[in-house]
Amino acid sequence: MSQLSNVDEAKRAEWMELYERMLLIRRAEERLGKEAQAGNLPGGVHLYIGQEASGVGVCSVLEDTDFITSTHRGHGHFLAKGGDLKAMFAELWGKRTGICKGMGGSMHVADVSKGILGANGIVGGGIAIAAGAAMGIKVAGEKKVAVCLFGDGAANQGVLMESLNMSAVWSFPVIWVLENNGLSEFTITRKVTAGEFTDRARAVGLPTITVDGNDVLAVQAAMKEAVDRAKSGGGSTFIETLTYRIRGHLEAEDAFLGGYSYRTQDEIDVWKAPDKDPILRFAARLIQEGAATAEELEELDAQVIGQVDEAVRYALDSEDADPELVFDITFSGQRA
Amino acid sequence: MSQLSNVDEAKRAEWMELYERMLLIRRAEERLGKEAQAGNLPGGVHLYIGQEASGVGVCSVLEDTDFITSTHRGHGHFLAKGGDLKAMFAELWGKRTGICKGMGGSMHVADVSKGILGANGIVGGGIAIAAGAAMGIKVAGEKKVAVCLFGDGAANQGVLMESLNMSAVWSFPVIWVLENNGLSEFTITRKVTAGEFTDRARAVGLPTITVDGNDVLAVQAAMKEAVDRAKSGGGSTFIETLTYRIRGHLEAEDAFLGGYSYRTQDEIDVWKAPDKDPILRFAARLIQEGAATAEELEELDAQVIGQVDEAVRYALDSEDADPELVFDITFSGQRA
Amino acid sequence: MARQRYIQAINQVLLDEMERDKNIILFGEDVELAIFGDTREVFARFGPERVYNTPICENSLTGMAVGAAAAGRRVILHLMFGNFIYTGMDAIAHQMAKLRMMTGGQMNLPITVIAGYGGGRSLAAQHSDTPYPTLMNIGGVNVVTPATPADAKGLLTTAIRGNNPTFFLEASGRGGDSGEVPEGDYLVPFGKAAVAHEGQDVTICAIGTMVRPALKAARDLEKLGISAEVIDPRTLVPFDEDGIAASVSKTGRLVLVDEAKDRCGAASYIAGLMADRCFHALKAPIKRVTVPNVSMPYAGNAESAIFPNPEKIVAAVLSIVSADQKSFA
Amino acid sequence: MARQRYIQAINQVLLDEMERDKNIILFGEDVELAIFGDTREVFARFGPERVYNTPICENSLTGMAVGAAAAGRRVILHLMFGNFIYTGMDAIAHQMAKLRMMTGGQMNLPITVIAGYGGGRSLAAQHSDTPYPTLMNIGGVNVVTPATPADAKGLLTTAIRGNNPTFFLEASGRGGDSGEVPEGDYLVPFGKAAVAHEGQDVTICAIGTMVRPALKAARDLEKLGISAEVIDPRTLVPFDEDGIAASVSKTGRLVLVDEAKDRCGAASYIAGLMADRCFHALKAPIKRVTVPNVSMPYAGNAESAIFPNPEKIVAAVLSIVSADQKSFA
Ligand SMILES: Cc1ncc(C[n+]2csc(CCOP(=O)(O)OP(=O)(O)O)c2C)c(N)n1
Ligand SMILES: Cc1ncc(C[n+]2csc(CCOP(=O)(O)OP(=O)(O)O)c2C)c(N)n1
Ligand SMILES: [Mg+2]
Ligand SMILES: [Mg+2]
Repeated sequence: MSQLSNVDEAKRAEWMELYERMLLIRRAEERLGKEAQAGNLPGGVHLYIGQEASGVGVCSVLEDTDFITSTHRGHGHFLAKGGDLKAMFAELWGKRTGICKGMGGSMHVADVSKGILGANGIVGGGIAIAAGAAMGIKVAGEKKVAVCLFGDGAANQGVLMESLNMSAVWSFPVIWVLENNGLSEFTITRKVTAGEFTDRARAVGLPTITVDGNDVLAVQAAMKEAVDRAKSGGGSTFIETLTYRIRGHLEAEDAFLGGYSYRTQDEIDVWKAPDKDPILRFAARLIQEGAATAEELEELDAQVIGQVDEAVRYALDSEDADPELVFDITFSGQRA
Repeated sequence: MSQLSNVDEAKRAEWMELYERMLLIRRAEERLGKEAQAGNLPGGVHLYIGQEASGVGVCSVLEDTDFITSTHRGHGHFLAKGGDLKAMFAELWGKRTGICKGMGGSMHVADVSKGILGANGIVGGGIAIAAGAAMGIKVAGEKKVAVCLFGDGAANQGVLMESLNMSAVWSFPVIWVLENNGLSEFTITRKVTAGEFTDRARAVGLPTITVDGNDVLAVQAAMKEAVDRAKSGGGSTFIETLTYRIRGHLEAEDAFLGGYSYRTQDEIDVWKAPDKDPILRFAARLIQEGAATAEELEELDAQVIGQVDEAVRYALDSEDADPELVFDITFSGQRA
Repeated sequence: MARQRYIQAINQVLLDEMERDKNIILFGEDVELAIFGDTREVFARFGPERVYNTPICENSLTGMAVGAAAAGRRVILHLMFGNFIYTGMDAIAHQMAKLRMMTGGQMNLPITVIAGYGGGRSLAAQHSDTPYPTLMNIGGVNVVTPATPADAKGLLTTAIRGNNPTFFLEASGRGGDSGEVPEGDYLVPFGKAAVAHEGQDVTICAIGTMVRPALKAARDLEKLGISAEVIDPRTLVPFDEDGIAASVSKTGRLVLVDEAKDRCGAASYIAGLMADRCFHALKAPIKRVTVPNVSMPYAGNAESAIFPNPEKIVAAVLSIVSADQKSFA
Repeated sequence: MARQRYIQAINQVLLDEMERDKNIILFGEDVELAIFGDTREVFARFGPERVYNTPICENSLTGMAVGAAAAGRRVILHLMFGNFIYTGMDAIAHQMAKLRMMTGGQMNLPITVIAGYGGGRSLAAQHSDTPYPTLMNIGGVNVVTPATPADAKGLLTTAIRGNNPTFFLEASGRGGDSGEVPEGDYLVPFGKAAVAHEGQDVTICAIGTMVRPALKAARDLEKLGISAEVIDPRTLVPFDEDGIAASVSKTGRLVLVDEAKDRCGAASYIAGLMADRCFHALKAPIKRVTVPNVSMPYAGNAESAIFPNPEKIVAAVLSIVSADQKSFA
């Protein structure tokens, strides 16, 4: 612990946890990017790099019993909500020790015991699932929330307006978290979007909060407000976190683009800069507030990288998926 | 022509046309209701009675080359846009002289030569079709509009938000006409709807107009504004016409309800009263402004009823549909 | 035993099961006043806490069923017309049918989707489809098609108490038939065909709404000296391959009767199975009496022209019985 | 003739046809930068007046295709992955496939929908479906599944110039194959199967992506002294029943290879047709080599375990050739 701390020990511990979680996502995904580009993963990966503050801020105020639905860019959400790194890596390598036994892969990482109802390969696929989970919570009178994480591309799917409407009509304990990174694959979302997404939520009477999605504490504060509201019966909230995707839509994007591009290197560099990058920013804050020293953070980084290395080893050492399993698990208690 | 007219002859002729069109819809549908209840029609019918001012006001400013998409409650739209009564009746009786040769029936009356792209049995089914037609118009640089008529029930279908968004992004020449009769089958739409529909349109930046849907001139005025905007390249407008469905969701509704009800007779009576019913109201206005006498209107009524009788005879006298036709027309130039 | 109409049998199961298991929720468009009558009284009895009369938005409804089930509820979703299965197809094909598998079996999805299907009432193309082939092909959802009030009761109870997404497809239009329905708890297992009528010369395998015309055809054939076995699979997923194969092995001839369109329909599927498995027992071509590859026209005469009926079934049987007899002549 | 990759052949047709007919419009998600490469340069060449790079909203896109066509345009809609056909299914099943019929034939709907389908690349369940059985069953849309760059060119040209809704399903994943492609105007008619390899002992009917493994199997079978005819229907709607029947009548044996799931898949459909029409010519059971009734798992080994391949095709052929030989022994 550093000497000149402006923050008390509880806060310090909490902040360090947030930082570590963001760092874990970053280092894990940097490694996944490398492995994907080296052709070591069976499928492709969509990296969350640059958006870590959003998922970590959001999940930092949730319990294991709260639900999240996620997206094709779901590794960060999975880890932020307490998913196990080794089980995730094993999944991405298609191994039987994977969190989904190798059946789901990158776009489908899920841990129901942690309330992670799954990443989703269908853009907008998690929206109605979250609304339904919230309906289920409400029916049972449970003190839980369902959080739907989705992108700006997904926000143009009509299913969102449908589900927003119902969440407002019945005060479902659901929190809509639009992670607005400005991009839908290779399309600038603004070019295909009229108006502000928050206005669509306001049109059905939902309270909305727009927040700097690269400031983990700001995201956390917004979520606290929303969770308090939902758990005290006040219904749904719509949060927009403004962020940016630093990596390509998917690894190997260059091959898909074939020489074309949809953004400039300058734009990317702006978001990678220390005042924007969610991890560099929070690191500076930790140091500035005396919550940690640069050395402590470096040490932590080494530890995290160690964890990532270990997870890769675990994945590589694990047995291949069971090819018969799909017939047993498509249905419960019934062979497909 | 009456003596003490406040309106000039051109206006008088225009008003009388609006009145006659509303009356034609009313009398035609009253007859259809009777025939349906007597079991003389192959399928069911959803009557537009009480909403005539909306469809007639909307279509009164359109050309044959403009498009409309309609709903399951589409007879009124069909007739308002200039569809032929006899061909419509023959269609409902399932005859080969029907406007769709007996293949479509009540929920699918269409006359492409008049720009009527079809009634639709899928709630919300006409929405994207209208957006697409408007896209088609824009690409060709034609001076036309596409008008989408849809109900308050349909307005909760997500496809609406999707298509609203695109119509705003690309300034499509499409006019959204929400005919808000307060009901979705046996459900009070307000109970399943959060906020105002117009706010959803405003959220994507569309201009909106809410209008008394039982006042044909008010509807016409709103439409004029919208059509002018669309045809001069100003893009899309969202109009809400407030109206009421006097008849059941479908004829024989009582059998479906099995003794239950979703509204009171009082409520219905309010909307049937002379100050609300679109036809009685406009009749009073015509007389008051000296555009017609009560006798002239009665005479017109007799004429219209005569037309309806003739259309029934035409339908009855027509040959049955060709049962082989479906194989020839499913595809163009290719047998199914 | 008590005589009940098909739709009443369904209604009774819904009331009984929701009474029995407080974890069941039910939702859908117009379920409060029940346009088909099958959800009557459900809202009045169980209230807005467990019954949601929803806006019209099938794309969300199918996804919400998945979410509510994943959150631990037992879900009944009423989709009204079978056609609206296409409207809500995204979450059916992508979530309901796949989520359990994709998560390595981490969750159960106890979901019963109710919808009425089929034509024959001049409801025109958008309200007359028989969409089970799509459901059968996507893999991962059960499909049941009860033909009688008793099977409606037994299969719906099994569906609701089961732990898998199941489409319970009502013969709603012509489902007014009455029949004897066992009282008390009554479950019909999935994957067990019923022999609706025993016979020796030919197997008529008829699905759902088609069982009735098939039985009529069997009676007519009897008068012609032909003994037809009418077999009703009752559930299409899971499918009682053994049951059908046993009958075909016995009779050596197979006619399939299916209200779905012919191309990639259930009849094709069963024909394909039997053309592999029972080839050596077959004495004649496998015949399909189905709706041809067009949507339902409105006019009554045009609709009945393409609809399967007893005459067409009899003709199909005669075409293979005589063909076969000729081959022995 | 020029050697081209499959995806290039498609791209070239899009550019040529849009040049040739100013009435063509093209739209879809990310068509501007072309994630599959097939729409490359289209936006740059024809601009935002004729090419719309859309938001993500498949439910509207499929309906808009219908509206734009009804308004007189010739429409190309790119739906990216075949799975998104399920997402936009409502307007496909209810409008695209039915509107012409329901209006008594008042309108043409010249719509070409492009989508890539199939598994085999660890894209997991939601990006690996082969959805043509649903399209075949709904009736009212054409379905084409080119296996070679030449057929991609010829069928896409026919689709675009035709007046009916047509799903052009790309073997995108493994579609990088090169092949000779005729230069200039080149149209392949719908409903005409291609004999990809002539043979005498057994017909292997393989669809789209499955033609390649079927040809490999045929070569392997040759080494075992078995002469297999590989036939590629090329279009599933319309379907060349006569062409397949002629081959089956000649060989007396049929193996179907289909990447769609087995239940109500294209293989079942063809098996059903042939079990009726070619029954008397058949010397052995009809075999299907298909994907079983489950969605695609992610792990490579699990995926290939359920995927059709040359070995499975050879085994299916051997199972009926030997059975038959025994019957003659
Ligand atoms: C229904 C559907 N349509 C299209 C796609 C293809 N696709 C995958 S990601 C993506 C862009 C999504 O953008 P956004 O929701 O903003 O998420 P981001 O990638 O920015 O995290 C698209 C179009 C898909 N997976 N699902
Ligand atoms: C996709 C779809 N879902 C449900 C239905 C059943 N349905 C027919 S009309 C109707 C209510 C429509 O309400 P609204 O749009 O307000 O039209 P109105 O009947 O009031 O004219 C419903 C739910 C349908 N036809 N299509
Ligand atoms: Mg985005
Ligand atoms: Mg209404």
